[in-house]
Amino acid sequence: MSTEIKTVEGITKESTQAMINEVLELYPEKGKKKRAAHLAPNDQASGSACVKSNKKTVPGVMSARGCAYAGAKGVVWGPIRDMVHVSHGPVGCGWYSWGTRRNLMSGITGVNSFPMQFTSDFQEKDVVYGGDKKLATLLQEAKDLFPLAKGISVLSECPVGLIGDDINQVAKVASKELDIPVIPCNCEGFRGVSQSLGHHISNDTIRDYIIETREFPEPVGPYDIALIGEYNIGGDAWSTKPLLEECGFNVKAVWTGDGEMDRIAATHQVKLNVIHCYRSMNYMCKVMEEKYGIPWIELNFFGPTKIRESLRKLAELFDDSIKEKVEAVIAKYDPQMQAIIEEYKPRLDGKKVMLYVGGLRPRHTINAYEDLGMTCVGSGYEFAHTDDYDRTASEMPDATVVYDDASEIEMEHFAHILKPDLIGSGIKEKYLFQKMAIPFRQMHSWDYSGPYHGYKGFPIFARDIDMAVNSPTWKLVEAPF
Amino acid sequence: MSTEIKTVEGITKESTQAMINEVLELYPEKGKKKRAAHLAPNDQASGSACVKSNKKTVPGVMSARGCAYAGAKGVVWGPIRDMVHVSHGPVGCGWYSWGTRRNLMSGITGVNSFPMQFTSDFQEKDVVYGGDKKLATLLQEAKDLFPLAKGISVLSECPVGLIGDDINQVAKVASKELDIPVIPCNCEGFRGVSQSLGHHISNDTIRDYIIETREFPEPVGPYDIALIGEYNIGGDAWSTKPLLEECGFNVKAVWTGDGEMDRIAATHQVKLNVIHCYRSMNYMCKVMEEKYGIPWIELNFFGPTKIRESLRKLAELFDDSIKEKVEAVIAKYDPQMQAIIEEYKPRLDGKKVMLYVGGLRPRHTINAYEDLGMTCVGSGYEFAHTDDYDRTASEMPDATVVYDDASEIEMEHFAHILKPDLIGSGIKEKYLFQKMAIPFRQMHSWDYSGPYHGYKGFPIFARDIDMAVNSPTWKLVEAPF
Amino acid sequence: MANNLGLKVKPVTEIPEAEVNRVAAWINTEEYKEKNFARQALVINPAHACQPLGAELAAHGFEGSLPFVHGSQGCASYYRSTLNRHFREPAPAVSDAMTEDGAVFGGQNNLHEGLENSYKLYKPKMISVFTSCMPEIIGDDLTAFIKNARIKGFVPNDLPIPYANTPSFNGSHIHGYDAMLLAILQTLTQGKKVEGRCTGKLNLLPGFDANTGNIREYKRILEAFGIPYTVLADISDVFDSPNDGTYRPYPGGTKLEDAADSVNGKVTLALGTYSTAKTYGWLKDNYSGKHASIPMPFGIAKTDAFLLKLSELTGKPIPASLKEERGHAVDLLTDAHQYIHGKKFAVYGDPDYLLGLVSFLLEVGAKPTHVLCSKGTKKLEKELQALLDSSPFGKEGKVYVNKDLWHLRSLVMTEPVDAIIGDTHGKFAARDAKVPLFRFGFPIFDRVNLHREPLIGYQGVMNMMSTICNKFIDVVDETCDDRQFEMMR
Amino acid sequence: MANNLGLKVKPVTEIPEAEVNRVAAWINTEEYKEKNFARQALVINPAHACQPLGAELAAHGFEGSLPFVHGSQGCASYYRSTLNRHFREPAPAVSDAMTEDGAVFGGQNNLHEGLENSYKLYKPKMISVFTSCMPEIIGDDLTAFIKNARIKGFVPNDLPIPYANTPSFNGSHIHGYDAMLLAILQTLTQGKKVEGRCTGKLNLLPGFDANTGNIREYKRILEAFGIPYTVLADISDVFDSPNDGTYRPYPGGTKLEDAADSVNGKVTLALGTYSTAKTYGWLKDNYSGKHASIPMPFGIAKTDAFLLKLSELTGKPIPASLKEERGHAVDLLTDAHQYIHGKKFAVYGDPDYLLGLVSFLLEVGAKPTHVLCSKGTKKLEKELQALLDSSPFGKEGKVYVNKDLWHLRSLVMTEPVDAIIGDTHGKFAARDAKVPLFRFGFPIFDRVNLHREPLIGYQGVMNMMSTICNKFIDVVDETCDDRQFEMMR
Repeated sequence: MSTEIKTVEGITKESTQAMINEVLELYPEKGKKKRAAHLAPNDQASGSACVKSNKKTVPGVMSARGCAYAGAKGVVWGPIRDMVHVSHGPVGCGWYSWGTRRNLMSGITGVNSFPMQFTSDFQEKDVVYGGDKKLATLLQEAKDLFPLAKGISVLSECPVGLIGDDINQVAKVASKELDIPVIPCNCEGFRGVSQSLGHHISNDTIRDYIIETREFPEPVGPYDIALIGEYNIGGDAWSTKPLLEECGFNVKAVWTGDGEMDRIAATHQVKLNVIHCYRSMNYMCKVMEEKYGIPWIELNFFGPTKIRESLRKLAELFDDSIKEKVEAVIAKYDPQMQAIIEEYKPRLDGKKVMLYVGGLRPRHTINAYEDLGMTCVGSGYEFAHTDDYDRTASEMPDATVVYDDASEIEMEHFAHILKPDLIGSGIKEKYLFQKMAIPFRQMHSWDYSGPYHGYKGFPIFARDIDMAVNSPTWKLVEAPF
Repeated sequence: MSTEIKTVEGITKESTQAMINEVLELYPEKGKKKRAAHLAPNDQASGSACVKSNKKTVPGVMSARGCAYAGAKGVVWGPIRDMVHVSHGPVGCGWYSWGTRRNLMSGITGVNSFPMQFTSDFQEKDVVYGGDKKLATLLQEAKDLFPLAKGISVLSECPVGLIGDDINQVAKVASKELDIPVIPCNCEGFRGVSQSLGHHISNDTIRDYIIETREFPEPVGPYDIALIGEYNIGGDAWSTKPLLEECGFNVKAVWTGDGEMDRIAATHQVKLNVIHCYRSMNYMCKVMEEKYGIPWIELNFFGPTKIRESLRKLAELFDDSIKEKVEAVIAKYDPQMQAIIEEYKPRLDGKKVMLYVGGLRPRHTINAYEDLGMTCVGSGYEFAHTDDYDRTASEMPDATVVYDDASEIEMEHFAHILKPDLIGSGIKEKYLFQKMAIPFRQMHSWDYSGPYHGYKGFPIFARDIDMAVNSPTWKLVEAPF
Repeated sequence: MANNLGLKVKPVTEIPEAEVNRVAAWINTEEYKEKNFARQALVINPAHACQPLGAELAAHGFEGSLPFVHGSQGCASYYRSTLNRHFREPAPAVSDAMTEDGAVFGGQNNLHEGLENSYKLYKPKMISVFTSCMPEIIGDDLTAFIKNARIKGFVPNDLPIPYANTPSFNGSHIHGYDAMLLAILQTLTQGKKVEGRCTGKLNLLPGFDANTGNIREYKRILEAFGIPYTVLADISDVFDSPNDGTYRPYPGGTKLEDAADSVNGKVTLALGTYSTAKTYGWLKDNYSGKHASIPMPFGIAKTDAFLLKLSELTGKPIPASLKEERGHAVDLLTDAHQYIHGKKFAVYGDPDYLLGLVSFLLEVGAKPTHVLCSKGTKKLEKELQALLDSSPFGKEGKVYVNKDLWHLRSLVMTEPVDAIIGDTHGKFAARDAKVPLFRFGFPIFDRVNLHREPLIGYQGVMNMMSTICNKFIDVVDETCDDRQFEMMR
Repeated sequence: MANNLGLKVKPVTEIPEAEVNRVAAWINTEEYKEKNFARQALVINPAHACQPLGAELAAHGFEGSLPFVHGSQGCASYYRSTLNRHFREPAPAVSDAMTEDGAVFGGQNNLHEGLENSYKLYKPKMISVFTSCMPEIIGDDLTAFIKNARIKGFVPNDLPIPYANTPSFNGSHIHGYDAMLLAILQTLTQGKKVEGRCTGKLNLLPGFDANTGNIREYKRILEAFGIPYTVLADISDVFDSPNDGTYRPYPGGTKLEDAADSVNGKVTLALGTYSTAKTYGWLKDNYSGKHASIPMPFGIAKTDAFLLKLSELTGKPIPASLKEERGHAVDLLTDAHQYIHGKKFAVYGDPDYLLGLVSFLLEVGAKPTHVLCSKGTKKLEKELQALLDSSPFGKEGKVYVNKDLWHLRSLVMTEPVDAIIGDTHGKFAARDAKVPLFRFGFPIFDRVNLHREPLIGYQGVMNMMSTICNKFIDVVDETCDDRQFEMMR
């Protein structure tokens, strides 16, 4: 990690704090007080969080946050391709999360891959009389219609928890009757303060119901690893998995992008867990470390600088054979990445970017922008915890603004003041900022592009950022009359 | 042929003549006199023409006719797929006739099939100084760029003949130098009164430059025939050629739909010429009869009744082996055609159709409509001759109107009086009648459908006619307000 | 631990390719279809969302109205994202972010804090409150809560705060739309009815319709008639706002005073009898003037009926410009009928859209073969069947109510069609069936600008007809043999 | 006999498949391209027609005007068919059916008989005469012939009979349009100029443009400004006439009195400097008021310039509705830029269209790579090059003037692009290159209704942008692997 203190011309802790104070003035007293703790200038040298996080969203602000169900269905479970994931409750939750996270999947839809929207479509009567019986029936139907499904996850929506259904019991019975794992996941949306608890609950459920239920038939090898917290957004895993393989590793399981239940269930057999999205899956790494003694390492696959650093850090844990392969890989790809930088940097150098994403990219992508000559002038997370902000401090330039669970009005205000050349955030923010003629990329979904991870991803990332920043359409916004 | 006299309720010779007289009243005296001879009620029993034909178009009327070049390029030469056909003169003629007749072709475009628009694109200087030198150059260029072309036709447009170029000499020299046939065709648009002369000139050119220049390598067989006057509109030849083959014949050449120069050039070796479009190719049949003793027979491949009649007529000329095959073919297809009739006739029975097409279909399709229960209440040709009208008399119901080189105002008037349920004519007439809410099918081009010939064609014909007549869109024309 | 489910530990296995292929073939069979249609509990790929989504759309349709979700912030994020993706526009809305404590203490604190913050931050002229599951289940008393909020001064007394109960476990987005619209109109018109007063205006209720082009088209038609109007609710400027470099959270919507005065309207016309059923039922008894509820004007005949109804209700003649436009549309239909005649369609969508689309297809000679609504009633089923029965082109058509898109997949795989009409969610069935999908519905997540292209009225007829016919011609051009590849079509 | 050409009799042969494959591969090579570009005499697949076609289009644009071809009837049939196919509308026009005798005796008799018949039969208010090749070569004196026709009483003295020499061996359809338009305006305005009189109107010359939607769009824009106008010539109602069951040979067009009075106009604005060059050159010296000739308003910048010019010339402010429309168009461009950014296009067409299309592509970040005009001038080449040079997105672009679509084929096969923009004739090159063809040109023989969809103005920007982007997304959806087939795009 760089220890050099990065600064941005015109940005000081005082200027940032003044900007924050301005926006806080918009709030009523109570709201102001609550929000104040979540907004602060970065103290790069400190290496620790400058804001509070993982607190309840302030009612009545325009928050970008989702819920526990979203974290469970959209993030952790949904990407496992060979399971049927039932959104248990009313129709909406499953419908909204159907196809709207870009965790791509192999396989044949409805045969051995299930990116569909399965729901128990609760009606009034299910709320009144309970949905357990319906659940039992639908599990049988799912098994009948999708005989190759490796398992079924049951993801509870709000009413299920509120009316006191016992899905755990239904799942247990069904598992035996249908002879496939039926995993109950009590991820009702009202639980916790954001998606984050959904990740945690899902991790716990994997711990309780999945892991150690399968074993690899082949013997365990020294380079057997699992790739954790890689969701294959826009095909990311199809970049990172082959990259790790090129470095000499056997990637036995991916959690959970394009994931396979059996492999996830046998992950207790690997030698190392490589984690990318720390926020959503650090729980499991820790569980596996404690329970099976599997070490874990946190990597960053965005941009050649971080990829290089990460691969070498990884190689350090292995023998010379791996080290040689890693150096060969770096030697092979670095010139290609340099060519990309030479193509795009002249058009992006000195441009400013503001980030506001989920639980990983607000820090992990900063250096990728820097590889292109850009500077991050603000960053923040929807659902991060203190450990995420700790890790963010050193990545961000000193004194730039950090925002936790930012509300739209805060982002809008910061953008007015900072005048970034690009904002990287989500769909709910996109059109707001585009109306302000600020180039924008969705950084949850790669804006329907990707992959952005690994060496395959960086050229696409660079092209997309250039496209956003330098599209001539922005010049058309202001009319000559 | 049917000898029964067909009548149409409400139509008498007197009523038809009265209708004709009304429309003639619209003309100035001279025009009226000229047109009067071209409009008459049919005398079915007579079996002979009731109108004059093949005369100059009256200036200033809206005629549907084309020119000699159109007859040469569009009809006779254009469909020969493996030759380069050069529209020699200004850019327009070739451009208008590019892809606008649906003589479909096999092969790879620009490699061994040439449905492109080749032109010398005359400029002022070519008109002033002559185009022979340009022609010589372009022939060389065509040979260089299209080495697999079997030959090149040079189709003169008006200026070429008027400025006195000698394309025949250029072609002769080029043929030797390039070692491929270069066929000069003096089909300037000002020659003759319609497309018809273009057919004739082209036939003569085939006679003079093509036929007898190739020989089939295999020995001549007793069932070797040529299919003449079949242009493969919408794939017609791909229906009729296999049909004749199913009947036991070897179709050695098709003139000229999806045609091959070599095979056309060796047609003097066949045992019989089967002609479909009599108007455009009877000349060649007669030449081949005179010169090589090849008999010819005129057939009609529209609708099961006429197909059946035609095949039996054809079989009469051959031995029992052919007769048996023909009967087998009829026995195979007749029930299929009957099923088609049963499907569509209930919706088409008693409907009236008016026809105005080129040189064949105004008589050849009448019975196909009758197969569907429809009645022809008027018919006429753009460019027919007396022998065509002779052949038409017996096909049309008695006393129905016959029009030669009809002008739009005549057609419009007849349609107002006769109120047909369908008009079958060309693109120039189509939208006029559709504005009158009269269903319409283009009967030159099968309205981008087809084939209509043979047993493959009839189901498509029936479907299309039903679609046109019974489209619910016609009912929408009249507003309820 | 590993055996929490009581299952044995097994080896990691790969499904043999032959088995995958067998099942891949099996799911396309008649046998599978039967099994699929026998489902009682499992719903797969439903083509409808939940009530609050529709409520939010209605809430956006009024000037300065801030949609306010009483419930989890996750719900609000889902609704907003859906609208963002469909319109490619901002959809500013808030929630009061209820969490577990809500289950224990109720949501009043959240609501109050939410109202206070959102009023101060976003300066709305109206806060339109609707509920997601949680408060519906715990039984929050919104009437009391909001009254208390005013008493405690979180919001001014005169700020309109309509609220609607929009439980997700009941109905679909169209019902939430209806409920919110009703609440807004009840709130805004309260005490505004003036004996003898007549605005002279026509109130037009477009119902749940996420096509801004349709709303603009209604307005254009009314303007052609010279009929003064109030659209209830007008989402057109809200979800089709210009990009001029300035972000405006409330770029349009029905003016609140117009909505308030709508109770004194001359005429009130609801389009689409399903998605404004409740609202219409109420205003019919409460609004001045004449009232009517007619089907959405899809296709020529229903557009004719719409114009005739406008003329009848207002006494104004049908303008020449619309008569001419009708002629243009009919001209296109007659010119292009051969590209659509006899083509079979699977159609699904919301009830009012379905009735319109089927009507359009029948009048151009296409065959609506599978007509499916994933949330409908017996009444709808009958109405659709009667529509099919009214035309020879409906003979082969079957109606499926409360069936989903996995049922639809079975239908199109066993009884093939030439195309599907629906929304973006139909793309998987369309891909499997190898036919085009026409996105005449909601939501559209994968194409641009389609929500600006009207489907209703004569203009809509032209848009649908050229989109469909040109796509069919595209398919011919892209899939035909070389020897069938032609200049003309 | 058989050896008229002096060639030997040979056996019927089939070309070996290997040889066919070799040549099929060869025609896609750089080597072939060079050979192809070395052509001096042979023209293959030119993208332009001859003058009289354009003349007929201009002639149709006036009320009661009957286009009259002095020449062979075959020529007239070709022009009419072309217009029928493109517009899917009637195109009533006559010819005087000259034949061989014409070469000997000249065409006067035909002209006279033709005028007499057509005047009586079709009751035109004006007969607009133009020539095809034959009379041009034999040197018919139209001035004298028409004068004689009046003297002999074949046509009334007061019937306007403008005539234009439109030789096919010179220029293209746009020049014939220009010539006929000029002749009509000269004829109709003769003696109509009144000192001090001002109609207060703007004369708008759309030039050769077979998109009726464009003409309607100009009118809509002028109406939004509140500028009274005369379109010279107005083909919109002529080639987009309603179907109401009645056939009308003259369903629209510029009123003759308006055309006559146009000489006293306040402002005259020609759009497209190439297809009205002669007409503009003349009227600039002969018409009252202000004059300007500017590029066709394709794309945002050129539409801005058009509106500014309108405002400057008339003193009227740019209306708010158009400013808002601009915002809608820009909104679409920013929302959808990612689907077109960096995409390479081959573009061909008429000069004025080309300038507009290239301008539009550059401003959305697309790369016009091959820019081709099969009938153009050095001036055009320079102007196109300057346009490319004005943007980083034009860097890789090359301009080809007087090259044809067989050249274009070589270009797209050796230097691939993502799409072609042109007319229906480009479909063969597009198929070989396996890329979409966008039919923003003339003629369109194989799709329906496209001539009704405007390409100019902000509305045109939206139409082009959504057509292009949605087609590119279609291609992704239709060609991607299963695992890349996604809900959102």
